[in-house]
Amino acid sequence: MFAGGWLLVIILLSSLIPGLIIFSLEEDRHVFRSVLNMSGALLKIILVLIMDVGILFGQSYEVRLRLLVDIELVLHADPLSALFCTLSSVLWLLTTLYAIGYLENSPNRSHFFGFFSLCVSVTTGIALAGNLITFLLFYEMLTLTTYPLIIHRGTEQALKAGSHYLIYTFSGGSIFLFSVIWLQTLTGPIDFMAGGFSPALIQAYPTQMTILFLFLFIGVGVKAALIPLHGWLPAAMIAPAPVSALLHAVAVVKAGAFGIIRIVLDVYGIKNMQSLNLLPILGFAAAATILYGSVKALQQDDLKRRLAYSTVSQVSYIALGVSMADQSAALIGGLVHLVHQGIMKITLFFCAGNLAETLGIHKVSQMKGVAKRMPLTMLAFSVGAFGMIGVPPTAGFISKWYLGIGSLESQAWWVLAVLVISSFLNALYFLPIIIKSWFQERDQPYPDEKQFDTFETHWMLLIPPLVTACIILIIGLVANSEFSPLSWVRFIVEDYLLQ
Amino acid sequence: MSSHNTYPERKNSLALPVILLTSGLFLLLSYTLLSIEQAGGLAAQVQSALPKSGAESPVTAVLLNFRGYDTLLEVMVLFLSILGAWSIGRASLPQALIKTSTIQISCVRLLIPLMILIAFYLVWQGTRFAGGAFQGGSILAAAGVLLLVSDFPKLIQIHSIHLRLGFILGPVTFILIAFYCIFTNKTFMAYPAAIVSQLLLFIEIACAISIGLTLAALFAGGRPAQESSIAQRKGSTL
Amino acid sequence: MDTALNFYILTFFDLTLITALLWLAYQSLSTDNIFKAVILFVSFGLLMALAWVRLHAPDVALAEAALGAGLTGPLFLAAYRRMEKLQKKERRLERNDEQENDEQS
Amino acid sequence: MAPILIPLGGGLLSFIFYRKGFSISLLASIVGISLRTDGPSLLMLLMTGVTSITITLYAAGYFSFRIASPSKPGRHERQLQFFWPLWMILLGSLNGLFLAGDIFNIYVTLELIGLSAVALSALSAKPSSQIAAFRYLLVSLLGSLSYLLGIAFLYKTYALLDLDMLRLVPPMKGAHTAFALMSVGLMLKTALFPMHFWLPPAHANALAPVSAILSALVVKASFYLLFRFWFDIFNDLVTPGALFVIGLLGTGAVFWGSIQALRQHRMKLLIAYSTVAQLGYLFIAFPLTQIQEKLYWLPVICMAMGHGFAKTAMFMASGAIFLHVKHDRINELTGVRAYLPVTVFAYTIAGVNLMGLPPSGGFIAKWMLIYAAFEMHKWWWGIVIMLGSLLAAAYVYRVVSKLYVMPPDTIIIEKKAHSMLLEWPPLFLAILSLILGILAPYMVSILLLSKKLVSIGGIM
Amino acid sequence: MITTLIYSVTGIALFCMGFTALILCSHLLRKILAINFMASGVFLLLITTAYSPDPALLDPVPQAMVLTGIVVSVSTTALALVLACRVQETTGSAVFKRLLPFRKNKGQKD
Repeated sequence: MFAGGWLLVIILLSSLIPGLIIFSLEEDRHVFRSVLNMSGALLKIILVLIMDVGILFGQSYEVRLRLLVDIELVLHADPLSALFCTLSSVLWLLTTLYAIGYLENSPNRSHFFGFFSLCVSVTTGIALAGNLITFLLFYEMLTLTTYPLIIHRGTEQALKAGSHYLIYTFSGGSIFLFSVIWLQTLTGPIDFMAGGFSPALIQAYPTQMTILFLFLFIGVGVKAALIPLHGWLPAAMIAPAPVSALLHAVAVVKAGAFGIIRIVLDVYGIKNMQSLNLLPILGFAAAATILYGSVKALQQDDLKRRLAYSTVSQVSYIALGVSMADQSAALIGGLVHLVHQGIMKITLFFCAGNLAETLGIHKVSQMKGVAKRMPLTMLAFSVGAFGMIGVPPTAGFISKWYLGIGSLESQAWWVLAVLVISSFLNALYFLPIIIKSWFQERDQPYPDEKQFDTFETHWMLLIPPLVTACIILIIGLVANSEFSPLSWVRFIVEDYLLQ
Repeated sequence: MSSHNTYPERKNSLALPVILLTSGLFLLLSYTLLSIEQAGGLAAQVQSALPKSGAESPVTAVLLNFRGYDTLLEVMVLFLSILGAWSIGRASLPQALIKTSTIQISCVRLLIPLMILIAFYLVWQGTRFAGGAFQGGSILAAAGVLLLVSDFPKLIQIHSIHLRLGFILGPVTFILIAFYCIFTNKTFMAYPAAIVSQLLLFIEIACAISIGLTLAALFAGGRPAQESSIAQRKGSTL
Repeated sequence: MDTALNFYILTFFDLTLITALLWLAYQSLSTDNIFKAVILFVSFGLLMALAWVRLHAPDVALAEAALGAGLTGPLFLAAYRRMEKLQKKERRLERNDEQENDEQS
Repeated sequence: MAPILIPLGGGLLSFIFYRKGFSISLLASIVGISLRTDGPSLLMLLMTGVTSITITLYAAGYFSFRIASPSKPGRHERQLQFFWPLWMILLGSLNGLFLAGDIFNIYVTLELIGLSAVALSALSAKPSSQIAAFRYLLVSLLGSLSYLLGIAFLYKTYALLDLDMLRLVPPMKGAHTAFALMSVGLMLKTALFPMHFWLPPAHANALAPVSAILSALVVKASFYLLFRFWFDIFNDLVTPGALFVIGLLGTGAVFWGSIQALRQHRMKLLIAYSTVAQLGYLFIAFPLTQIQEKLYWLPVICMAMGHGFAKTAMFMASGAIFLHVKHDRINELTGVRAYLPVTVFAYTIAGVNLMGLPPSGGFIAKWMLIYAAFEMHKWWWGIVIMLGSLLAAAYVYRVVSKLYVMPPDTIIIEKKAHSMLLEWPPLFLAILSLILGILAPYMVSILLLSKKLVSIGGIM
Repeated sequence: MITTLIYSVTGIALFCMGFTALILCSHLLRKILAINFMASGVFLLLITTAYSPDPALLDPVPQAMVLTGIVVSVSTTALALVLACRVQETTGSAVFKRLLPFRKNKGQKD
């Protein structure tokens, strides 16, 4: 074990311990809870940055805990996990700030923030997992910690959404567990490692390996909301806005996407995937999900549901990129979308939450002229939406650009077509919102308007979306600089293509 | 009145299959029995160890010495049955099983000491020949039952604490002596050779008293009436 | 000759004894009358003690006679009496009050 | 009852002393009885110890809570009065069973366990509990008699009672019958499907601490014996066909128990049926046990320990909820979280263990079993285990989802005194069951330690 | 040899007879009686293993086991009887429909 390994444990604990303390807090210890939350989040960011720098300079971080001969928990930091880890810690800070403002004066906050912190710890755990077992452990724990958040409101509808969520994720989890054990009987204990297991195994058990990949893919595909496994996601929209933001941008969906990346790149390895001819399957599933999600999003009037279907579609860009993993550009596009989509989607959800909280607006059709009432919020929303459509110079443009180049390089014309069509659909369901809010006159009173003195809404609700909107623009503009996600992803991809 | 005695069993749809099943079981077990070549048994080993055991009767030696731990547990089972019976319900004696009369009472007065005598004789000679704590204890119990059905007035007034102490006398003596062996012989229940027969007799007497009391109390069928009234008084003050 | 005769007598005795035992057990378990069943059980216990003596187990025979027959029988009878008393009370209550039935279900 | 309790409890708790290996018999000959300890029995003792301390604490809280709010004066005092000695004897005999090295001694211990368990389950004054207790008693006696008949056959065949001696003997005619009789007796006591019918009413109608004891410890004791007989002592007699049948029965238990659990309206009955289902897993382990592997005890012990802790926590939690809400109808349990947050949390965590999510003991067990299923090319058992976990998730969810709902009109019931002892023991056990997987290395080292300690006293 | 044999077969017969009655009879007292007959059967079988025409070869261990067994069976019988009375007292009936309570006693009582 390297001395630096403890850093990983501390990173996990930096949100776990505040979470556990928060559980035991009385409901009215408002200030202490907020301070604890924010300091935990800040500490985590600092630690993660230290780790990032270390990784950049070639430091290796690893902790191992052996349960049994063949069951070993491994925390391991590589550039890919650093990417996800950084994303989740930065977004956690913003979401915490947002949630403190959003849930002001609502009941059961200790409960909420406790699970919230646990959820982030678990997400970090997924990022840092060093083998499939550890990944599985955190993956299942994610289900458990997000479930109370989804049913937080406790209404009949929330419970129904919660049970949907559990049915989907537990079934997926079971299949995942089953196939992980199966895989391990064939390969022995395997750590995540660029290149995956030895090609000899593929020759030995070609059929089993193919079936196994499909099983694993289904297992993680549930959380990544690939069709037809996406049913839980729109239903889960019943949760409070910060939860949706976290679920969609960072935790659950991304955990699934991250799982796909790990399985393709680190468990099977690109070469093995090619020799089994599995990459196209992944590509088709992703493409179908992208188009289906966009079409469904078009039909929704409820703002959050529209965003949810948009997530279904956008997350699959990551899988699409990975499915062309033999082309560096496509892989870069897919991986960088993990970060870009997260930031863009969280911006959109923050704004949707602001609209709901301040004006009581939940539907697209109610949004006429809101930009006059809440210009800053709608500005952030517009930036996010343009990012989703892929308009330069936003971050979304960068991902789509690389994906497009990748598809050209691999001469997969249908991928390019999918990209174009989906961008068009994106525009179709986002532009009306922007046009309505900025250029149309308000013709009805707001359903439930609240007044704030200085800003258009509570400052804690306003700052996070503005910050994320700025980030969207910055990482789009300076994508070629040394510290952008893009260059980090290039750093990762070099690693994989060397194999 | 006799109509209450009869509980005709209803025709049971399970009857035929169950009878077939058990007949099959019977045939199977009997067949196995016929095919077993019986092993020699442990008679020789017991005989060779007998002189050191402190008892002349091999059965007693096995019961109290070689397998004394089993016997200890068995005494605990008996204790447990009275504990369970007391926890379940209150005693209600089936009165007037025998009509109490002066002749009967004087008979009982004569019989009781005799029975106690027989009981202790059985216990005492149990180390040499048939008999022992259980046989003696059950004679004591029979005496107790006789007292119970003869409606002896003083019997009701026995305080439950005395009964309770009586119940635990046997097991506690057994355990204490077994522990005493740890100090002398470094082993649980390894009686010191010098006083082994005395110790065994001591255990047997204590157990016989407990067994007798327990069985008689089991006949009464539950805890004494005052037991529950104590609890009730406690309950009302709390 | 002597031992052979002895053997036949003993075997005859054995056969009689086990027939009696099995017959008593069967009767006890199949009679409609519980009281009779208990009495048959007690006599079964006594015959059992005889069987123990026959099998050279005097300790067991004493225990069986004292415990098995001598005490288990009275225990059964006492329980039987008590149940019968309860049964009578039950019937009286049933006659007076139909609600008692509800509690049974 | 204190005069009885103190010497008796002291005397019986002294069973723990045997761990140091005091020989019981005077003579180092095979006539004597020997107590033995090895890895599995040490682990079972450990589990019994931890569980019993927690149950004792909880019971103290439970009874003082009940006595403080008497519905029927005197009743709870009586229960308390007899609970302690019965519980102490039960505890002592459980420890005795895990240490027993002699088949007849095991019979007496089984009787002790059975009788005290029956008496405990009859403590609750409900009519249904009396019927359940009587049925339990009959089943328990039937099981013991079947076991004793097995001993008779075994003694006829080998004239041996010592377990370590019996391990060495060659299989002979009659041994199979004896083995079958003993196994059936123990299965009856372990409530293997379809011989489980007595368990749910007996466990669900007893007092909460008693239900916890019965579910967590008592059934495990006979299971422990069964497993030891099958794979440790009489392994020569085991045939693949028999293992397959046991596995099938286990599968039946998993499905039947889970489906029945889903159909119950009362929380305690649901938990009781889930015991039936969880015991099924222990039997599915039979066809998946590879004797040549050193650690063949590990999955069952993990499962038994995890389930023991979790089930105790669940019954304790349901007891605490019952005391506060006065009923345990699942559909009316909304809002409980407001005044029993710790209990609800404990229940949830215990449920997580039943589902077999990592890093619980159940997870380790299921992992090892599925792994074995693949290695032995019997992957269908793996599917059964996975489906069982999903069903477990479903019935756990049924209760948990209600517990987490907070209807706006929730009436906050004032917490009463003594609640600390009611709330924290289940949480402790639930967390223990959750992190059991992490403790697995220590369990492995204890299991391996065993091989050095086998059999003390008795044979020389 | 023949003695051992006939007595042990009798023991098994008693066991099976008791088992049949335990399942089929519905009155609680008769169930307890059945258990007792089963126990007697087992004891008989055990004692026959100890039997030998020569008193010096008698095996005392099964005899001790049977003694223990008899005491255990008396204890359990006593407890069962008390419990049976209690069942009758609380439920008003001393008759089980059958040993296996399929669809019975699963009521949703509190």
